[in-house]
Amino acid sequence: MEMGIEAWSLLLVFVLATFIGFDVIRNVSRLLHTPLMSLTNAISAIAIVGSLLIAGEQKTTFTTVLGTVAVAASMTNIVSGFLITDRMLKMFRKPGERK
Amino acid sequence: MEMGIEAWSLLLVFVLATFIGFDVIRNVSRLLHTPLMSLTNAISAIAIVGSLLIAGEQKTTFTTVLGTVAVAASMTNIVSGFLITDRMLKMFRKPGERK
Amino acid sequence: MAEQLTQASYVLATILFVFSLRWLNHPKTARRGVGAGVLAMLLGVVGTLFDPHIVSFQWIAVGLVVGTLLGVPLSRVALTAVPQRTALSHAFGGLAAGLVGTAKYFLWLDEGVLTQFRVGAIVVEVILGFLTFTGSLMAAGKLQEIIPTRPITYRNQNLVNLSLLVLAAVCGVVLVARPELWPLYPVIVVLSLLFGVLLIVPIGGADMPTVIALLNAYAGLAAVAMGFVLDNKLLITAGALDGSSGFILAVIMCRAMNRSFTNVLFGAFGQVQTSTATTTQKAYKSATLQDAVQVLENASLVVIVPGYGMAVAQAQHRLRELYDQLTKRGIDVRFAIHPVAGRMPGHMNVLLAEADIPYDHLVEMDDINPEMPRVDVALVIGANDVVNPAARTDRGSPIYGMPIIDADKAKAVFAIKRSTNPGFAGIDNELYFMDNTLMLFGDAKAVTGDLVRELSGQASHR
Amino acid sequence: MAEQLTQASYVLATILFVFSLRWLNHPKTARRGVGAGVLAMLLGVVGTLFDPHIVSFQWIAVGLVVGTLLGVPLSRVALTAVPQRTALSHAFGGLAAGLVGTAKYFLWLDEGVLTQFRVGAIVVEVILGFLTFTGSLMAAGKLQEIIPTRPITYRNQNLVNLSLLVLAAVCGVVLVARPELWPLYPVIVVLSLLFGVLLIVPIGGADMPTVIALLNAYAGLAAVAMGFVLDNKLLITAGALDGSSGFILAVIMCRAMNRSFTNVLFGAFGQVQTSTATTTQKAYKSATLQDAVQVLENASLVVIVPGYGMAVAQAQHRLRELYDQLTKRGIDVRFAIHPVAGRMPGHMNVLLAEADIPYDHLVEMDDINPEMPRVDVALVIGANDVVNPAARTDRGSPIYGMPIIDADKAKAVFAIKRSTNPGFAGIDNELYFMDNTLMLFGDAKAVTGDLVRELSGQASHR
Ligand SMILES: NC(=O)c1ccc[n+]([C@@H]2O[C@H](COP(=O)([O-])OP(=O)(O)OC[C@H]3O[C@@H](n4cnc5c(N)ncnc54)[C@H](OP(=O)(O)O)[C@@H]3O)[C@@H](O)[C@H]2O)c1
Ligand SMILES: NC(=O)c1ccc[n+]([C@@H]2O[C@H](COP(=O)([O-])OP(=O)(O)OC[C@H]3O[C@@H](n4cnc5c(N)ncnc54)[C@H](OP(=O)(O)O)[C@@H]3O)[C@@H](O)[C@H]2O)c1
Repeated sequence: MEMGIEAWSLLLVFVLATFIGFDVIRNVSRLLHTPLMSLTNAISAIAIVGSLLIAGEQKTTFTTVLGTVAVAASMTNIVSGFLITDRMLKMFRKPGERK
Repeated sequence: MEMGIEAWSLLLVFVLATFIGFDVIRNVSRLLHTPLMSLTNAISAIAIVGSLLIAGEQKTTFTTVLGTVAVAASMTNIVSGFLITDRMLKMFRKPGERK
Repeated sequence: MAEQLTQASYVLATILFVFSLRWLNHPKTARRGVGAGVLAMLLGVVGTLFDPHIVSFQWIAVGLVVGTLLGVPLSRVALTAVPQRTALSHAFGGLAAGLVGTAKYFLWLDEGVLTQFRVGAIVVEVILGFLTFTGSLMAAGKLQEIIPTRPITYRNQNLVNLSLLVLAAVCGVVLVARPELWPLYPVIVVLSLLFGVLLIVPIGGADMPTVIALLNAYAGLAAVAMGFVLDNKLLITAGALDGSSGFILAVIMCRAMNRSFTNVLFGAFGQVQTSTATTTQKAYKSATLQDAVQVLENASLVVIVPGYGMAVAQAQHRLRELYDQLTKRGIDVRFAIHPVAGRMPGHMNVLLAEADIPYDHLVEMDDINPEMPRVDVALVIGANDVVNPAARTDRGSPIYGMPIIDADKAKAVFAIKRSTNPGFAGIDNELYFMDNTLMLFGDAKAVTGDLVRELSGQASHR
Repeated sequence: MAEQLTQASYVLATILFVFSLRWLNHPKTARRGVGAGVLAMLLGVVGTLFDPHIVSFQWIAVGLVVGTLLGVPLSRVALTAVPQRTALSHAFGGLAAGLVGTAKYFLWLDEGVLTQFRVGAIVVEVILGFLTFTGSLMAAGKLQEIIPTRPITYRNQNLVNLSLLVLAAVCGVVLVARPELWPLYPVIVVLSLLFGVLLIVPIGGADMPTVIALLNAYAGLAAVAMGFVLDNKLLITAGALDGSSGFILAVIMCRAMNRSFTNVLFGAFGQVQTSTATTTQKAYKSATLQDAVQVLENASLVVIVPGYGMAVAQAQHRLRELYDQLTKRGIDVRFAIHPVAGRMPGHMNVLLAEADIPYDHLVEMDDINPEMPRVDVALVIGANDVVNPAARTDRGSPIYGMPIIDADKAKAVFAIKRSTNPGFAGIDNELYFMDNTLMLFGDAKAVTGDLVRELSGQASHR
């Protein structure tokens, strides 16, 4: 299985992003680990990018159905993931700040 | 100036590597800032990659001369940068460890 | 030109995703992080819609509307249901990845443009996607207690599971070698779906949080694989951020529970060891509410250690009232937060934040432990394993070596729980038998409420 | 196949470069970091040599041999010459980038394959490369004192410099629009070379470390630009690591010197303000060696604050002997290290490490300051600005707001310096006039030596 230049480039991007991921996540405050889980959950809904392409290409009925379901599934994650994260974060009061 | 897909890919790699650079350097121990300067100096000699290509292509005398000078300049940095960094780091004794 | 816009929005989206997570490092900037995430996602979607291959927006619109309709109610669940919501979400993520991979395989098969590299990437995407799909559904079911939460085990379980995965991988390798052998494709799908189910079957409900973190990582990696399939770098960067996040959270949980990391990777965990509970009946000392209130009133530094029981009883608002009563008397009150108190990372923090307790009063384990000998009263509310001194002293204990909150070092300890039953790890807790420990038996919410009433009653007497 | 090897070695090299820098976070792993860096560089070189465009290795070999012959002696310089060595190295790096860009421009011009993107990248590479070249040479010259170190200023200097840079940029833009207008190319080169020189002329020798860090960043960015020119990702990743490193070090230095960041970016700094020194003659109190030794012997906690004077006098080995004498008597001795003590970041650490002082005895400013009130003797050796209390108290002082080591809070202070002259910032230091401060005038190495002799003499008396 020969890898083209482009595939190597994808691999490099993956490696770099993983380095960043580890560094960034390690610095997330323990306080916020629950919101972190739902935020990354929302971010993983980036799969919508692929789903949009399949649903929009409309090559065959089969793929359009799969694509539409995939778009719906990803969109659910985006909406619920970001909303619930924000809902949780709103609860974290600044020191001294009380309702 | 239209940028091809490949150029965007280079830009992305640059952005990601810069994120990593900032994270990594910020975590370098203050103790080692002087060796850090010479180590990154050695790493910047990565310019040897381009120099090798020019010197090895041998397209025109002009470019071969430029390439060879560039190889020599980069190689100087590699050799002196790594050697002096190592020399400095050797001096840092472990706690309790004395010569 | 469309190409330029797409690429520019992808690069920008990547930057924003990184900042989104980076801003989570402090509650002050965290909400800005959500904003950045939303913007990044928007850029990703809009950038993709510029793609000239997209010929019709009709089905896209349908998908988006359905997703929104499903997503809004899912974001309104009670905070106690957050783990199962997250699991369900991972299932959707896995499903999307699996479906996209499937669509691409058959499209490219028809067009005759399946390269080995493409098939390889699709196989990885589809295995990860579908196993995440069923695995997460199972996890959600166990957490919601639709499916029995106790671990179901049988002989050679690990062997069976592993064989399934190996079989799927072998089919994948053959498919890479001979991309046109399409009947192998559904086999891989079915094996992956099955593997996802069997992976979760032997794991107890209480261990689901760690599993969810791992499934999060798998969902991220499935997105990465999709990026390799579609030659799309935004999928790769966002997926990698996600993958590392799930991975790190799983590791943090393991460390705090003193489990080895391989233990997690092979899914062979969660068998609650109820057998270890020694049944030699030692003596608990019970306290009356009046005793407790008196001691509390005379304290100058009180540390509250909440645990899973506080979450179950939803006692956080009562706890807030208790905190108010005590601080009103000039008593210094802190909350000591163990990293795996409760059932998910950060569980206590979210609940206490919900009850409007300022986050600078939530002290991490490592910061509170050196202070413990100075503490007048440690009030343990529905926590058990995270204050079990056996972790420090008893080499034979299953939790030996797990870092704990040293409540036993306080001058006096009050423990609120309903019975003499053990906690998650299924082992007895020496703390409850100690000389300076007094038990307050009862539901966490009820007992805390009683304490508050007693305190405020006394206040009005004066 | 060659392509695969090249790409694989590049990805591996990138990973190793990241680990190389990451391992510098602790002295224990730092040498492994150098190993990783060497391996990464080797992979980069070998991977490149697989490139099918390389037809002959003859001139490559010549370059490598010459570079090695130059590099080895350059790595043997005295530690005091490290800053100028680094500057010289940046000059070489800038030169290489500039030459490669130039070669590529003319090659592609001949072949008629100059795209706008390529020209744009080349222009950036060449401007950065050549200005780094001459700028670094100037910096090295000032540090080595071949060129007069005092800042040379004239009217409208910033305007002139800026115009040069703008002119070069304008030429670049025109060249991008009309790539075939090759006569513009040498103009850009000359302007860049000139700008590099003029950039450094107004900056004082003592400010060179910050400049060097910035030039490091520029060299890294030149490598990044080269990566865009050659479509080579290894150049981009390594260059970006380098660029961020130089940038961060410059920022750290600025913060610790309480300079604004724009101040650095525009190079308009380094004008030593000797004028601020107030000449009202206040009274110093001098101590005899015997006095000092007696106080030291009766101390139980001594903190040594080294500064630039210690480096100039090369007093680190004497200091080590002093440390030995004191610890022999059961006295607790620590070294307090200010982030910008000396003339480059980490300067004191390297010198003290050279004298075999274990690195866990080198305490950072933020960690030592809370301890200062407990300290019996603060021994200030050739440090001045970094212990100047005016930074805390005197709003009018040029160093107001700069974090300092609170030597003035110790029970007694001894200060070793040669005269009553001010330090780098050119301002008087209240510390020397304080009641509990005693001056030990003389060269740092000589005075420390005398202290050691006095102490060891006394030891033999017993
Ligand atoms: N946080 C995470 O990420 C995570 C993930 C996976 C596993 N875990 C594990 O979960 C455990 C967490 O420790 P923990 O100390 O928080 O909890 P725990 O050890 O599970 O103990 C909870 C205690 O709360 C009591 N309780 C339950 N319901 C109550 C109620 N309504 N009112 C009053 N008390 C009640 C129970 O005793 P009674 O029945 O007598 O009332 C029980 O002893 C650790 O073993 C950890 O390893 C945590
Ligand atoms: N570290 C960096 O990265 C960096 C970079 C750029 C600028 N700086 C600046 O450099 C300064 C560093 O502060 P510092 O306290 O280390 O140094 P300083 O403020 O420059 O003071 C050094 C003192 O050492 C004395 N001295 C010189 N030679 C001596 C000798 N042979 N024996 C004994 N004493 C001698 C001098 O007084 P006498 O002449 O009376 O002996 C002088 O007062 C700060 O202002 C900082 O901002 C640092």
